[in-house]
Amino acid sequence: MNKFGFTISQGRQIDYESNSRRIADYIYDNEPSFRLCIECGACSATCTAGNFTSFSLRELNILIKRGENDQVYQSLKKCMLCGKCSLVCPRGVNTRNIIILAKKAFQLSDEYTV
Amino acid sequence: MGKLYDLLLEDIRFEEGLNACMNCGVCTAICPAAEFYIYDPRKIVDTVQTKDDDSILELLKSETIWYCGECMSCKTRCPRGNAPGLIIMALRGLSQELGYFVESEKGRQQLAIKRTVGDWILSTGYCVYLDGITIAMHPEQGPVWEWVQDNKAALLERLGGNYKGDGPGILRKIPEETLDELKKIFEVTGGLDRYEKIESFSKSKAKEMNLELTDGIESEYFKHIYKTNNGTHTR
Amino acid sequence: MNIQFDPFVIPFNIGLYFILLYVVTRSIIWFRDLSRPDKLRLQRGFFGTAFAMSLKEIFMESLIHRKILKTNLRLGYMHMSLAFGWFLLIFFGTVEADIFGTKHLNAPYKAIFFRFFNPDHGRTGFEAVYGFLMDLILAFILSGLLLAIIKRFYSKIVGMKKTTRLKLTDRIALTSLWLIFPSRLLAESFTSGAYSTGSFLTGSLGSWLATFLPAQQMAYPFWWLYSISLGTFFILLPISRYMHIPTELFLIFMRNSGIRTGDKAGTFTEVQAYSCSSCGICIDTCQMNYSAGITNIQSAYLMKAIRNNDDVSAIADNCLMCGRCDVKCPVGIELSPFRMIQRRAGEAENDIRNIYKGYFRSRQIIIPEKPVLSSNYNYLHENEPAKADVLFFAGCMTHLTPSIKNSMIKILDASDVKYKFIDEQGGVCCGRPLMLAGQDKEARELINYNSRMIWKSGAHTLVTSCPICYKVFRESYYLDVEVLHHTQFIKMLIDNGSVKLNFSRKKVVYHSPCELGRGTGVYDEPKEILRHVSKLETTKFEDSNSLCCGGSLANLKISSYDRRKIATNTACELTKENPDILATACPLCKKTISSVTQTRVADISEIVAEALNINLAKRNIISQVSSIKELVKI
Amino acid sequence: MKKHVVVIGGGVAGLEVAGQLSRVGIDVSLIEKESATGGNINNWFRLFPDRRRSSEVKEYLDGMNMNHDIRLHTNTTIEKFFRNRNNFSITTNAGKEMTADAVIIATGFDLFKSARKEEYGYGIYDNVITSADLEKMFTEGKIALTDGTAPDTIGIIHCVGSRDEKVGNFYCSKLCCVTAVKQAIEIREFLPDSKVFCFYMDMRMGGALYEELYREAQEKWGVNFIRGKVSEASETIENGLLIKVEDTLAGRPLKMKLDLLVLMAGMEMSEGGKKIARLGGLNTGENKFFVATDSHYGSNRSNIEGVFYAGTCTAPMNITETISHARSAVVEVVDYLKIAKS
Amino acid sequence: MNPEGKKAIWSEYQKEIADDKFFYVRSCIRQNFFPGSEVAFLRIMRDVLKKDVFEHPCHTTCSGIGYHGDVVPVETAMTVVARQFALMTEAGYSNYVPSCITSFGLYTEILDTWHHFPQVEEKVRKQLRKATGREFEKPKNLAHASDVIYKFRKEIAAKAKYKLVNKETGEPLKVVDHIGCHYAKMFPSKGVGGAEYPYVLTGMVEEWGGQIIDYPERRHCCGFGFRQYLVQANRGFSIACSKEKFESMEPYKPDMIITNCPGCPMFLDRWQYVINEMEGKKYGQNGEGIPVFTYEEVAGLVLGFDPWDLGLQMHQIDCEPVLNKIGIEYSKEDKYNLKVIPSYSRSRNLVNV
Repeated sequence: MNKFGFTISQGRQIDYESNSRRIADYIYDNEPSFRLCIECGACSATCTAGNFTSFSLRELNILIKRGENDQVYQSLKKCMLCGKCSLVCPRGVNTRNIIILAKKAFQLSDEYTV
Repeated sequence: MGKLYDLLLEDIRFEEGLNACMNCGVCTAICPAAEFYIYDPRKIVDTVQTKDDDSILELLKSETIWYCGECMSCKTRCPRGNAPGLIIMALRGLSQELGYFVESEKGRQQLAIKRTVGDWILSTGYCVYLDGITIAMHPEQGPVWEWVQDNKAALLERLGGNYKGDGPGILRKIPEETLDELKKIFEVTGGLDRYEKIESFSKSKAKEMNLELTDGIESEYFKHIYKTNNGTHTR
Repeated sequence: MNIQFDPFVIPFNIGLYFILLYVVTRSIIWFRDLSRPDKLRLQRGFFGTAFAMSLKEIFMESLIHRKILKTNLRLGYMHMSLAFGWFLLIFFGTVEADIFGTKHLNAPYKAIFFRFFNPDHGRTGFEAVYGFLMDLILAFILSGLLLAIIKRFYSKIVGMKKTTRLKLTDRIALTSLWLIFPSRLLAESFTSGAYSTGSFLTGSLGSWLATFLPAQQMAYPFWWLYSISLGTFFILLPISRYMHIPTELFLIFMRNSGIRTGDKAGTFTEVQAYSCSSCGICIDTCQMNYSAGITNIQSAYLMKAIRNNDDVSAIADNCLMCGRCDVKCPVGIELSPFRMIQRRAGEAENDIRNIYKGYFRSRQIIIPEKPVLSSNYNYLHENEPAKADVLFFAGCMTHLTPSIKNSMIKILDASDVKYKFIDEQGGVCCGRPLMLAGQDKEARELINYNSRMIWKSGAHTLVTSCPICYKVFRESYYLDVEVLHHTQFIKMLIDNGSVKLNFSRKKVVYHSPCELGRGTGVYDEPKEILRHVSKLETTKFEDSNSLCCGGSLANLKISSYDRRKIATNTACELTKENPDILATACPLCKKTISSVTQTRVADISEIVAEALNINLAKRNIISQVSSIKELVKI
Repeated sequence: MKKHVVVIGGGVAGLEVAGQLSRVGIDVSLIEKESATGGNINNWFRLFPDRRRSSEVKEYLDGMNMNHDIRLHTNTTIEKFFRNRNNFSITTNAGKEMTADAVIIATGFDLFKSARKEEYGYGIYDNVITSADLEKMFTEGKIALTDGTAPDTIGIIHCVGSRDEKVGNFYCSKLCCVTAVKQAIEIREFLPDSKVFCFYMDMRMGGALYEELYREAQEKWGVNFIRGKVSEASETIENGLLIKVEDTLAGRPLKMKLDLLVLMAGMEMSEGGKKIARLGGLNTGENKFFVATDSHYGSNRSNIEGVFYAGTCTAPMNITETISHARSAVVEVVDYLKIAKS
Repeated sequence: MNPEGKKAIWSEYQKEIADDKFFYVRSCIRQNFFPGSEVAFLRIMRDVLKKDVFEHPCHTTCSGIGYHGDVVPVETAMTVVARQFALMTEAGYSNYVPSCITSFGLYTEILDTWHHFPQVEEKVRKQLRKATGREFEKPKNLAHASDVIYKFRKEIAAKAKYKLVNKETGEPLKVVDHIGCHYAKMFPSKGVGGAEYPYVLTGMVEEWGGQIIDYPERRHCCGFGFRQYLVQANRGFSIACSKEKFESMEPYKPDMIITNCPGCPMFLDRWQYVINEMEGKKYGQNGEGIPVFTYEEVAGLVLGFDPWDLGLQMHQIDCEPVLNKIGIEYSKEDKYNLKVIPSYSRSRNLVNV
């Protein structure tokens, strides 16, 4: 701690310009139904993983689209891929493939390795 | 409708501040606090309008109600005429009345404010008072302030102040009878009551955290609440 | 006159010796790459019954093509005439050369080009008869060849809906193959024409040609052509789909020696990939093909892509894993496990194909999963489950179809089983969906979590309503409990009288779920239950031939629109006889099909729950529990 | 003798009413404050949801009036308007007096004055425009910033002047959502490389084929939808716009630079309508639109016998609804005149 | 940017401001940090404009900081404010002029509440009576000190010795205005120019020759946030807000910042110093920092007051660059010399005339 006894806070706004939409674009290209989400939350409501922890596919979809990749990267790991979401989705979004593609996109990108 | 909600309704600011919220997020969008703290005034309003006591209780004990800076930018914009800022002030009030404020790191800081601003009001008649704004408490005031502090009297004299003098003028001495009036007002309107609550709840909390707490601003607990930031409030 | 050699045999010889050499080296490599236990299996097999069995199978399948004959007569005949016919031709040809040749044990070409070297052979008596036989075989092959040519251009004739697409080397190989027998026919005919020998086919054709053509001169070029086409065919064999001809022999032998696909790529998968004759039966039986018009992902194409070192991930993921092609494959390739391996592999490195790679393809290089991306389920906290004899695990999908869940509870309550509904408050996924996505490591985490729960409960029986869970519990969990699908469990309850059911006159057809039927071989219990409570009628799609509902979690790519098409088709097929109830035993099937049909779709548990007769049910707890105890011993 | 009906307002509703009335042999005077009829439809290029040219609808309306003799008074406003025992006296700005057996009010709506949402800087920041301005660009066939270049990122703000007590409008204008979607698609058609973001509070896709259009916008045109009311826009040094909004579904504030900002201005009771209401003592509601005697079966009847409403002077309506509302007004008038006769 | 649009809005927000007989109420913060500014205000009002400004020796804090620090309950704050009103009533004044924005905000808020809930006003009257025996009238006119200066900006311009222009180039100085949040954000109609495009400081600057620059974070709070600054643990937020503003205004190369809020000028001044200490980041042309002034300081400067009488030596960021730009004469050595006798009669601001 410096002589002032505090440090300058970092902003938590989604800064659309500085974010990278690489992950989102990869999914758009390989799973067009990704565009169809209307954020109704049906997926999150039925989610098996969401029953145990704070995991929301609806939110994940949005964060991917905004390019909040760090956060996406963390919550991506929680999905069990059980597929309930795809059965309740009113827009017929291929939800499981979105998760799989997102994982793949991270693997293809270099900046996400330990 | 729960008991806590009723208590909130007693606060005029709550009645002013809350109409139906439609979660448009205009308040959070403009809120300086939401920009840096992990904080969302919209959610707070949405929570209180559920009138659910459990979630309100959660709020009263939470960190989140203490992030607001009360700039009232939210009031300017809300399309439903809500004022999240006022709602939060009401929540803070209640949290202190019921002693839940000591359950959160940010809430506990109320004692620090009470023992500085709060006590200055009654002892000097000013909210902030030169003698109290020490470099120790305010290192960010910088070298110029050291100079000011070292030459208070002379400087105010130079600039045409009336430091500790009688009659009108800058930083004049506020007459005793005036201070008595203030005290009386605080007594009549529950101001002192609020002060005492803050003190007593903080004392028991200090015991619980076993940090010693004496009067003034030197004791362990005071230093703790004045300085500690566990870093979970921001990103 | 009697010549011993002529230059035109050179191409043939080169080809022949090349292919022999190649096959030997290739088999050495394959053997080397086998895992140790598999090596042992193979050795044991060689000196065991496996060898005999293999010979039989090779004869039945590789030559006669029994399986294909069964599924599609004309297609079968085509394959048989070519394979078996050619075999006979070579066999009797060699014998002929041996008996009638100038000396015994001739070089192969002597047999193949016998007529050239012995032009005036076969005029009379036994020779003539033998000549007749040879002509007959040739005719037999040519008939098959004719079919093949027709199939290429109008596949309908042989009853094929779709025929496999070809790459260049395949085309050349194919033409050379097609040229072999016509050129032999003409070569022999001209020779016969010149020497007025030959039997009903070559003889007559020859003499007729000789009437207006200089047979003597014409014969020679055709002998060349014959030799060249044989040569080219042999040379191209390894890089064409006809590699399946030699490879299949290995496959059969390896299989009979007890080698299975397992879950890793290796010799066996490669042998399988090469054994595929692209007969196209898998394409015909694939619902994604004939219901949704998706025609580029079927197993035949998967095999081809692998042989070509193409990136197969897109193909591998785009499959319902219903297993229909698996049971139908005439070569008996284990298509489902095979595809699973490709899924685990993820994106294979796509290396440039060169001739060398074509003949000895390098192993697929698999990008290792980056550890960082493996899922993280440490948010699952373990809780102490209550003790019980029987555990009921509804499964995710069942939670989406509450009627099934409730019916099971009703049934379990009606029978006095001491049970515990472990995922009542919503459980952890069984892990199969992750496996189907090729993410076994993640799946293992969930499997361990669930296993611990089950162990702690001290139960001896685990009942699940979801075939997907059932399959994975059976195959990938290490449990000391009897795992039952609820149909099996209900059957048991009926048999030992713990539940009494009323019979209803409702007309019912049964849709056997992929994971339960083909997946784990549970065909009978469901139908027996249905017979017990209703009028069960049969459809065109029973047991291993049953359809997929299209909802399968196994397909990661297919659009909801195409799923719907498949579901609709399936529903139509099954409700042709308009039954009262379309029964199934899988929540996913129920959900998928019920959304596209007017007919009531019900899980067997629902039907049973409705048929329950509480008054009749004389409960005998002791017999009850003991009966289950026995079951555990099994 | 022929009955005489005065129709106030020559927009979609007014034209439809006039046409239908004269068709049944009633003598009609149509009063329009502008120099030409058509009203708001003249400012629109294409119509949702089928995106046909608005001119086609205009042609239909004109055509209908062409065939019948309607006394059209353009550049005309009403200065006096009161009821006699069984007819109405009307005086126009031109000082012309007329008597009518019945009056139909079709004064329609005005587009919300977007400058009143100060925080969006309409009329101050260069590249903030309204839905109407955008339609003008469509008509001219060119979407351009003030510096003449084409925008890359375009933001569309829903509910400007609707559902907002800060401007005194509590109601939903009902058509802005679908207009936004329509215009988003059109922008993408004009500028295939552009990115379009819609900032909405709720997507109110109530009408026939609206939801389908919304889906198309997502699926085919890749329009982005962000749930949150934009709090403020400010101009950046390079003449772009910096907007602040909460991505409410992500629960995070979001800031974004845009080249062009389009405000979906809501619908308000027209100034003309307000004036008539004052002159004739007609009831208006909290939302300032005319209040009909019964919201279910009397939506054309005013509190004054013989005065009827047609179209958006009573509430926001799309063209389909406006025309049917106008026709029902005709039925009401015809009935009324019959009774009046006997 | 189209200035006409702003003018249209400004014309809609013209509040009524009294033109004489002011009851002046001091600001706690400013008395500590900007004594010179309050002195300057009185000098301008009394000496330059010859107005009657009365300061009651017995007036106190409005308790606003305590109120927004949430240690003072709303009713207490209301009663303290009521007492101030009582003093005004007793002194026979009705035009109330607070020097502090927090106070101004509190007064407007309280008056609004009383307007909507008369019963609350009654209660407060009772409590005041009970506590002090005083009675009060609500002010006829409530205007912030900056409103008053705004009202007389033209008169000041007429008497001005300097203009806010670069004496070398003749170019107007680029000025950033920062309005205290509680000036108009709560009640836009109570501020000159409204909440979105406040005109109160813009009007002064433009009148005195400067040019106001509009930048994206113009409306952003300085970050005081009461408890957010008062407690050390929270100051990271406070400084972050100001930093956001600096980053946003930097590209426009402003010459100075002008404010009408007690806290803001101090924070905008000190945080530049801290950011430099923490991150080595310097703002303003050639890293001299962006000088921050109160509107009285600026008014005083254009009227030719001595910078050191105005208390500019109490700024952490040196004001000299701007003074030089404008061409204001001042003596370098007197800056920290406390022996100097002010150039005006000091007693004037201590007596009520």
